[in-house]
Amino acid sequence: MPFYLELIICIALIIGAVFLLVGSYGLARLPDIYMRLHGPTKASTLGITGVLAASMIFQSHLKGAFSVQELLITLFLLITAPVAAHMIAKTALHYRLDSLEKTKNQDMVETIRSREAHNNSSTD
Amino acid sequence: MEGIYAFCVGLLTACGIFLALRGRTFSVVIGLTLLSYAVNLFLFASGRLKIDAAAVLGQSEQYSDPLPQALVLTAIVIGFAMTAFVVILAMRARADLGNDHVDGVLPTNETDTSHRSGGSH
Amino acid sequence: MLPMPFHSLLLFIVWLLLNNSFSAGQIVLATFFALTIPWLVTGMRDEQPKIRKPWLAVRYFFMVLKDILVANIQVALLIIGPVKKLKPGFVAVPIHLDSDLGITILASTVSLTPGTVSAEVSKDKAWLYIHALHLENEEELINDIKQRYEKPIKEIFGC
Amino acid sequence: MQHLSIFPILIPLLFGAIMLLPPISRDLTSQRISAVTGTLLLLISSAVLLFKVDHEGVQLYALGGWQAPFGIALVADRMSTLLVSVSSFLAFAVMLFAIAGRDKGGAYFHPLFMFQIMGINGAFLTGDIFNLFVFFEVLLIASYALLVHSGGKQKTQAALHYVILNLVGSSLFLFGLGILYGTLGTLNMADMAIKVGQLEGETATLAKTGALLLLVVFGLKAAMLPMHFWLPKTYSSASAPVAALFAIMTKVGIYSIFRVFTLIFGDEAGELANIATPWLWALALLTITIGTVGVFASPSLKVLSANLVMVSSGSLLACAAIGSEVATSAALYYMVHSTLASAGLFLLADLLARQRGKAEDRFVRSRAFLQPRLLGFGFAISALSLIGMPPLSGFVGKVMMLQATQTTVQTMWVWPLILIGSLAALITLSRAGTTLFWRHSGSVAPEAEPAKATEIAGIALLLLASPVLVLFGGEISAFTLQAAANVHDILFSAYGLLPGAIQ
Amino acid sequence: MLTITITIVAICICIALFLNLWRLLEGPTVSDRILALDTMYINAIALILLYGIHMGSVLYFEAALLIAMLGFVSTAALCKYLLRGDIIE
Amino acid sequence: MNTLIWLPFLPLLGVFVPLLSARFSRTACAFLTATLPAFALYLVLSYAGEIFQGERFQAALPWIPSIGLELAFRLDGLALLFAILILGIGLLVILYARYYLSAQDSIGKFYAYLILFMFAMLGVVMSDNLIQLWFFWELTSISSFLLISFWGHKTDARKGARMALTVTGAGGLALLAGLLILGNTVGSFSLQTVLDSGDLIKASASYPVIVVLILLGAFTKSAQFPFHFWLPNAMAAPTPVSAYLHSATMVKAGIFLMARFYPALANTDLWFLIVSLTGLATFLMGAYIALFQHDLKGLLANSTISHLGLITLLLGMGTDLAAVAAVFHIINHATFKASLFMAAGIIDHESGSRDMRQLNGLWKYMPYTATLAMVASASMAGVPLMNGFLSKEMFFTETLHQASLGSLSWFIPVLATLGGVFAVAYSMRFIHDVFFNGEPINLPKTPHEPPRYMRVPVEILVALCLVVGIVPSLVVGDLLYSAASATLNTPAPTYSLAIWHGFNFPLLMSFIALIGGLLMYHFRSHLFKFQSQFPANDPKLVFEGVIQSLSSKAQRFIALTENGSLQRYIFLTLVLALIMTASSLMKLNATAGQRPELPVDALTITAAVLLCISALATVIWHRKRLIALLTLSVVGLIVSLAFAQFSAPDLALTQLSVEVVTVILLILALFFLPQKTLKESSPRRVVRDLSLASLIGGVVGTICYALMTRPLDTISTFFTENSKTGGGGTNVVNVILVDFRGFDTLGEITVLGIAALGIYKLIARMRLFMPSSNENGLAWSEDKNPLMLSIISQSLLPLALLVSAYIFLRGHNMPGGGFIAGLITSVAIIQQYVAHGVEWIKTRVKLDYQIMIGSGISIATLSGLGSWAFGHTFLSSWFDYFYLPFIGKFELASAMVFDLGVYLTVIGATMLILANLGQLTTSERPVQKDND
Ligand code: NA
Ligand code: NA
Repeated sequence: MPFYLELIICIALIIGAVFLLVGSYGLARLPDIYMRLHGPTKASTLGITGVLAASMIFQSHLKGAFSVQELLITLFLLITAPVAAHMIAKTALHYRLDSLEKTKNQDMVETIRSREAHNNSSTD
Repeated sequence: MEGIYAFCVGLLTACGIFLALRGRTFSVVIGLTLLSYAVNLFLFASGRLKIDAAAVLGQSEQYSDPLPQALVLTAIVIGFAMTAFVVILAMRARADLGNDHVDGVLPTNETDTSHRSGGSH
Repeated sequence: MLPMPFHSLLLFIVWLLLNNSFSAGQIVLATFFALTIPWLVTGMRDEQPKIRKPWLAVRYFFMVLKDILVANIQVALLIIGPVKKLKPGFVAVPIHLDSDLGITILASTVSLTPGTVSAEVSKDKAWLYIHALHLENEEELINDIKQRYEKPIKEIFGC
Repeated sequence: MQHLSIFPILIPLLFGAIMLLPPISRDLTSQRISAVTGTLLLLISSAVLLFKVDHEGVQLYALGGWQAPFGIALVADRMSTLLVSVSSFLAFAVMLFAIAGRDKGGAYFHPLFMFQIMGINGAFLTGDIFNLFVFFEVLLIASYALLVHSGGKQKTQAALHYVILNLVGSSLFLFGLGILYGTLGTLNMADMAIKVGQLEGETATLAKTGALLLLVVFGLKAAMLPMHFWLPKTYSSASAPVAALFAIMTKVGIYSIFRVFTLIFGDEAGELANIATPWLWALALLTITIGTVGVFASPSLKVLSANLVMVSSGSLLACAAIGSEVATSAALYYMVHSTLASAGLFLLADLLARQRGKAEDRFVRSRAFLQPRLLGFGFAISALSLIGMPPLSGFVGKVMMLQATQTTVQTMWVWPLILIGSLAALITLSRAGTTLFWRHSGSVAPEAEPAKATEIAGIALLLLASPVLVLFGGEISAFTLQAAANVHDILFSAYGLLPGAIQ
Repeated sequence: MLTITITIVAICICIALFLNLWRLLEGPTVSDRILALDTMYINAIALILLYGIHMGSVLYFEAALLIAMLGFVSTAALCKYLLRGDIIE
Repeated sequence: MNTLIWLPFLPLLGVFVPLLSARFSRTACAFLTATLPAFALYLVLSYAGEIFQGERFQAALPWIPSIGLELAFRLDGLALLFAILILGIGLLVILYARYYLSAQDSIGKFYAYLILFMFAMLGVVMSDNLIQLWFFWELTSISSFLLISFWGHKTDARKGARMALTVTGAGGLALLAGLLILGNTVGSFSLQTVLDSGDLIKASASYPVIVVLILLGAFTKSAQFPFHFWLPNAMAAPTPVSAYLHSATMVKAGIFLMARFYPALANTDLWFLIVSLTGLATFLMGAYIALFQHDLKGLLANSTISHLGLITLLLGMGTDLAAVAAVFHIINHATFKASLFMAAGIIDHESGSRDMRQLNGLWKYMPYTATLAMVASASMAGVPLMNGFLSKEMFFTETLHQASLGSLSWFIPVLATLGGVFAVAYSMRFIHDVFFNGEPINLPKTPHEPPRYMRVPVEILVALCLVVGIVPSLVVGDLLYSAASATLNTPAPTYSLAIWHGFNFPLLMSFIALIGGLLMYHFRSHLFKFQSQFPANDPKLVFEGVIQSLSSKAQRFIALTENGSLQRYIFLTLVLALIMTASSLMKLNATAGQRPELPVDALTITAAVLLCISALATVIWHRKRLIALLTLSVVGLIVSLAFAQFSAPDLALTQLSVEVVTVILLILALFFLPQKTLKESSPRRVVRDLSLASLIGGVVGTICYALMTRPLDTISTFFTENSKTGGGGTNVVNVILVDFRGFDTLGEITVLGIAALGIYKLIARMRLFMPSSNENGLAWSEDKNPLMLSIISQSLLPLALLVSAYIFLRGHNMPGGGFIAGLITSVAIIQQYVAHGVEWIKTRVKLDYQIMIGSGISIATLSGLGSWAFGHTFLSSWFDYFYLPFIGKFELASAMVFDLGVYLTVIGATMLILANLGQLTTSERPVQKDND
C-alpha cells in the first residue's frame, strides 16, 4: 500500500475515532438528556463517517476497484440519526425530564410537549 | 482467548438459567433468550474458534468449520420462533389468568402492585 | 411506469454502489430493482411533493455536508470544553413549509448541523422546536435556520 | 418407489402447506376433506413402506443426493417404519374424530395437525442427530400451537409450563449436540456410532456429558422422572384429538432413547458402552412408581389416562435400561399398543365428558349417558387394553416386558412395579367405569349430544387395533423382534448404513 | 503505521463503548439509556469496519450495514413504546 | 381342524346369539342361547368314552411364540370333569335365568355375559399352555365382574363387583408372575411339559416363589382365607350368577388350578403347610360365619367358602386318596350348592325377600321347592344317602391318615369334625328357619311355587345329589377316576365309592357332626348372643375404606410433588442435568487440552467485559423490564460481534436481524405485561437458584473450554471441498443450509411457519389488559404517528427492500441468504407499522401473510420435489452457468428457489405475528383518559 494512502486512511481513522470518542464522551458527561442528545447525533455521525471513509479507501485498494459500498451506511445514518434524536427528544419531553436549570426558555417545554403553537410573547 | 470465550458462555448460561428460574413470564423469557445466546455460542464453539477464516471460498486462506455455523443458524431461527411463541403465550397467560406469574397464580404471601398498571378490562 | 422517478434513480445508484460493479449484469439487475421496488412500495406512500429544482437539491446537499463538518467540530469543542460555560436552551422556529417532507428535511438538517436538535414540530406545523446546546443569540439562530435551510427547501419543492 | 421413505414426511408437509393456501384455506369442508385425504394417503404410504422394509430390508434415503455421513439421510428400518405406521394410523383415526367438530374452536387446526405428524414422522425416520433436533422442534412447536386449540384458561396455563420446560429442554439438547459434534465431528447417527467406539480418555468423558444431556432431553419428552410434571396437566387439558395425538409424543422420546443409547452408546461404544443404563434404571423405576401413585390419585378420566401414559413410559424406559433385543422388541410392541390404546381412551373421554354435563369426565355421580352401551363398550375395551388384561393387546406387551428381564435383580425390581401398576390401573379403571356408567342420578343431560359417525369410526379404529394386535401377535412380535435385532446389530445399523465405513 | 493507528482507534472505540455502557447502566432515565444503546450501535458499526480493515476482509460490510439499518428501527420502536405504550397500533 | 381347537370357541360364538336374539321372546332367546353350549357339551361328552379309557386329547396352534403363548387345548379327565360341570350347570342356569330375570332386565345382555363367562371358564380348564391358561383365567375375572355388576345401578352390586375384580385381579397378576417363572424354569410353557417336570421344578431355587405366586392366584379366586371376603359381597349378583359362578365354576377355578398343578407343585412340605393350613382355616371360618348369616345367599356363600376350604385342605394333605376325595367333593359341592342357590333364588323371587328373619314357614306355600331344598341341604350337611355324605366321609377318612402337621396332625380330624358340626348347624338353619319356624313376617309378596320350568334345573341337580349319593360308582365312577388320575398325572389309587364302609372312625365323626350340629342349632340363641358381642365389620366398607385412603394418600402425595410450580419443575430438570454432567466431568483430569489457544486482544476483552456486565445487569434489573430489555440488546449485539470476529459473518447477520425482531416483539409484550415486578423470591430461593445457575454455568463453561482446546477431526472438509463444485456456491455455510443440509432448513422454516400459526391462534382469542397510561400513571402521548418518523420510514422502505434483495441474491456466494433477507424485509415492513399504524398499512397493502407462509413452505418443498423428475432424491440441487450477450456469465440454481421459499416464509411468519398483534390492540385500545 502506498504511504499516502496509508496516511489518508490513518488520518481518516483517527478523525473518526476522535469524533466517536467525543460523541460518547458527551453522552456520558453532559448534564441533561437534551444536551446529551447532541453528542451522538452529531459527533458520532461524523466519527462514523471518518471510519467509513477510511474503510472505503482501504477496501478500494484491497479490491483494486472503487469501493463505495460504505456510502450506503453513511446515507442510512444521515437519514436516521436526526429521527432517532427527534424520537428520543420526544420521549424526554413526554416524560417531562428535567433540563439543566440554566436552560433558556424552559417555560416553553410544556408547549413543546403538547405540540401547541408557540406563543410569541413568552419568548422574551 | 478460548478461556475468555468459555467464561462468557458459562456466565451467559448462568444468567439465563437464573432468570429462567424466576417466577414471572417476562423474566423467564429474557432468561431463555440469554440461555439461547449461550447455547448458540456453545454450539458454534464446538467447531473451534478461528479468526479471519470465514467459510467463504476464496476469501481467506483457511476456513473455519462451516457445519456448526449452519447448525447455529438453524438454531437461531428455531430459537426465534420459540421465543416469539412463548412471548405471545405469556401475554395470553396474562390475559387469561389475570397475572404474569408462570404458574398463573400469584404467590400467596404478597400482593402484586404491578397489577395496577393493567386491568383496564 | 415510474411512480417514483427520484427513488428509482436512487435505487439504481445504490444497487451499483452495493455491488461495487458496473458490469452489464449488475446494470440489468439495478434497472430491474429500480423499476420493481418503487412499484411494490408505491402503495405504502403518502403523496409527496415533487422536486422542482434538482440542482438546488444537490447544492443544498453539499452545503449541508459542509455544515455538518463545521458544526461537528464546534460541537466537539463545546462538549470537551467546560460544561459550566454552556448555555443550552429551547428555541421555537417559525416555519412556513407546506409539505411534511419539507418539514422533515428541515428538521433533519437542523439536527445534523449547528449545535441544535429538532425536538418537536407543533401540531399546526408552523413551529419547529429545537434544543440548542449553546444558545448565544436566539434571533440569529432562528434567522440562520430560516435563511440557510428553510429557504432552499422551499425552493426545491417549489412551494 | 425409490422416494417412498420420505413420503411420511412430505405428505403431511405438503398437505399442511397447501391447506394454508386458497382455495382450501377458505372453508372448513375442503380443509376437512383434504385433511382426511392427506392422512389416508399417509397411512397408505406408511403401510407400503412397512411392507417394503419388511421384505427388502432397510431403506436409506440420502437427501439432496449427499451420501451419509455428509448429507442428511433418512433411515427407514423396521423400528422407525413401524412407529411411522403407528403415527400415521393414529393420525388418520384422530383426524376422523376431529372432523366431527373438534377441529373447530380456532384457526389452523388441520395444517397444524399435519405439521405435527410431519415432525413426529421426521423424528422417527431421520438418521441424523441434528435433523432429529429439528424435527423435535417441528413437533414441539406444532404441539404448542395445538395445545392451545379451542382456548381456555387451563390450556393456557398448561401450555405455558409445557412450552417453557421444553424450551429449557431444547437448550439442553443443543448443548448436548454441541458436545457430541465437538468430540465426534459428525452428526450422522450411524457414523457417530462407529466413531464413539474409537473415543478414548478425556474426549470420551466429554462425549459422555453430551450423551447424558441428550438423555435428559429425551427423558423430558418421555416424561421420565423428575421431568414428568408437565405430562398430566398437559394431556388432560388438551382438547381430545390433540391429546390423542400427544399419545405418541412421549414415544418419540422413548424412541430417541433407543436410537441413541442402543445404537450410538450401546454395547459397541467402547469406553462409553451403555452409559445411560444406570440412570435409566433408577429413573424408569421411579417413573413407574410415581405414575402408579398418580393413577391412584386421578380424579378424572383424562388425568387417569395421562398417568397411565406415564406408567407406560416408565415401563418402556425400563426396557431401554435392560437393553437386550428381547426388551427392545417388547418395548416396540408395547409402544404400538400403548399409543393406540391411550389415544382411544383420550378420544373416548371426550365423548363421555360431552354426555355427562357438568360432571365432564370426573369420577362423580352424574346424569345418565345418552349412549351408554356404545360408550360403555368402548370404555371397557380401552380399559382392558390399558390395564393389560386379556384378551386385549396390553397383556401381550406386559408379558413381553416381564419376560425381557434378564437377571433376578432386574426381575425383582421390574416385575412388582409393572404388576402393581397393572393392579392400580385395574382398581382405578374399575372404579372409574362403575362410577361413570352406573352411578347416575336423573335423566340424560339436556346438552348431551350423541357421538357422530366419524367420531365413532375414529375411536373404533383405535380400539379395534388392540384385538388385532393380539390376534396377529405372533407376526407382530416376530417383526418387532427382527426390528430389535437390527437395532442392536451395529454391523447392520451403523456400518450397514455407511458403505464407505471401515469396520 | 496502519497497525498502530488501528490499535489506537480500537482503543478509542473501546473507551467509547464503555462510556456508552456506563450511560446505559447509569441512566438516569430510560431515554438516556435508549440514547446510549443507539450510540452503542454506531460505535459497533465503527468497530466492525475497523475490524474489516484490520483483517483486510470485505466480509464485514454487511454486518455494519445491517446494524445501521436495524439499530434505528429498534431505537424508534423503543421510543414509540415510551410514548404510546403500543408500538404497532 | 381338530375339534378341540374350536370347541372352546363355540360359546364365544354364542356370545352374539343372545344379543341378536333378544328381540325375540325370552324363551326363544334362552333356547337359542342354549344351543351352542349344548352342542359343545355334546362334543365334550363324545370324548368321554376314550378319556375314561385313559386317553388324553391335545391340540395346539402357534400364536405368539415370543411370549410362549400358543393356542393349545387339552381334554383329559380333570378337564372333562370341569367341562361337564361348566357346560351342564351352565345349561341349567340358562333355563333357570329365563324365569328368574324380570322383564326389565336385559336378558340378552345377561346371557351374553354368562356365555362369555362360560367360554372363559372352559378355556381355563381346557388350556394346555400356561400363558393361555392365564389368558382365560383373567377372562373369567372380567366376565364375572360383568355378571356381578349386572345390576350396576345398585351400590352393592358395583362395590361387590369391584371388590371381586380387585381381589381376583390381584391374584391373577400374581398367577401370571408365577406361571412365567414356572415356564422359564421348565423352559416351556406347554402344560404337559410342566406337569411332567415336577421334580425339576421342586428342585429349582425359584420353587418357593412359584408356589406362593400360583397359590395366591388360586386362593384369591377360590375365596380362601384371608382373601375370602369378596365372595359374600359378590352375592349382589343375580342368583343365577351365584348358582353358576359361586358354586360350580368360577370359585372352583382356584381349586382347579391347584388340582391342575398338583403333579408339578404338590408333595412338598411348603405346599402341605400353606395349602392345608389355608384350607383348614377357610373351612372352619366359612362354616362358622355361615351360621350367623341372616341372608339366605350370605349363608350359602359362606358355606361355599367353607367347602372350598375343605377341598383345599384335601389338596394340601398330600396323599393321592385325598386328591381323589377333593375331586369327588368338587362334583358334589357343585351339584348341591348350585341347586341350593337356585332354591334360594326361587324363594327370593317368589317371596320378595332373602332375609331368614322374615322368611318362616314357607313349607306351606312351596312344599315342592322346600323338599328339593331340604334334600340339597342334607347333602350339604353330609347326611347319608346324599352325595355330600360320601365325599365328606372320604374327607374325614383322609384327615385321619395325614401327617402334615407332624405330631400336631391330630388337630386336623378334630377341627374337621368341628367344621362338620357347623355345616350341619347351618344346613339345619337353612331348612328349619326358612320352611318351618312359624309364619312369614312382613314379606313383600305372598310366596308360592315357581313356574314349572324354573324348578327343572333344581330337580335335575337334586336328583343328581341323590343318584350319586346312592349309586356313586355307577354314575360318576369313571369320571371321578379319570379326573383323579389326570390330577395326579398317574393312575389314581384304588378306592371304594360304597355308601357303607362299616363302623369306623369317619362314620363316628359324621355321627358326631350330625348330632353336634343339631344340638348347636337347637342352642343357637346362645351362640348368636355370643357372636353379637363382636363388632360386625362389613368387609365391603373396610375394602372401600382402604382403597379410598390409598387414593387420598396418593392424591396428597401427588399434590405435594406436582405442586403446580414451574420453577420447581425447571429446577429439578436442571438439577438432573447438572448431576449427570458434573458426575462425569469430575473424571476429566485437565480442563485444557493440547490445542493451541488464540491470542487475547484488547478488543475481545472489551467485548467480553461489555457482554458480562450487560448480562449481569440484565439479571440484576430483570424486574425493571424495559431496562433489562436494553441490556439484553447489548448482549445480543456483542454476540453478533463475536460471531463476526470468529469468522461467522452469516451468523452475525442472522443474529443481528433476529435480535431486532425479538426486541420489537418483547416491546410489544411489555405493553401488556406489568412493567415492573416486586421482589418476590425469598433470599433462600435466590441463593438456591444462584448456586444452581452458577454450577451449571461453570459446567457449561468448562465443557466449552475443554472442547475448544482439544483437536477435532470433522467431516467438514467435505463441505468446503464440494461447496463450489457440488453446490454451486462459495459461501459454504449457505450451501450447507440450502443444499447439503437443506432438509434442516426446510424443517426450520416449517417451525417458523407453525410458530406464526400458533401465535395467530393465541392472539385470536386474547382478552388484553391494556394500560391506558404508563406504570406511573402518565397518560400516553397523543402523537400517534410522529411526522418525521413517518416520512423517513417511507423513504427507507425502498432502500431496505433493495438491501434485502442484495442480501438475498448474494447469499449463495457471500454472507447473506433468504433468511436474513426475509428478516430485513420484515423489519422494513414492521418499521412501516410502527411509523404509520395498522390501519394505514391495511388500506394500502393487501398482503396475506398466511398465504405467504403457505406458499413459502410449498415453494421450498416443491423446489426439492423437482429433482424427482430427474431421478434424484428430494432436495437434490441443480445449478448451471449461462452466458447471455451483454450480461455475461451468470448462475442459476435450484437452491435459489429454495431460498425464495425461505424468504417468503420468514416474511409471512414474522408479519403474521406482528401485524395481527398490532391489529388486535388497535381495535381494542381503551379510551384514553388524561389523568395527570
Ligand atoms: Na397496536
Ligand atoms: Na326364618
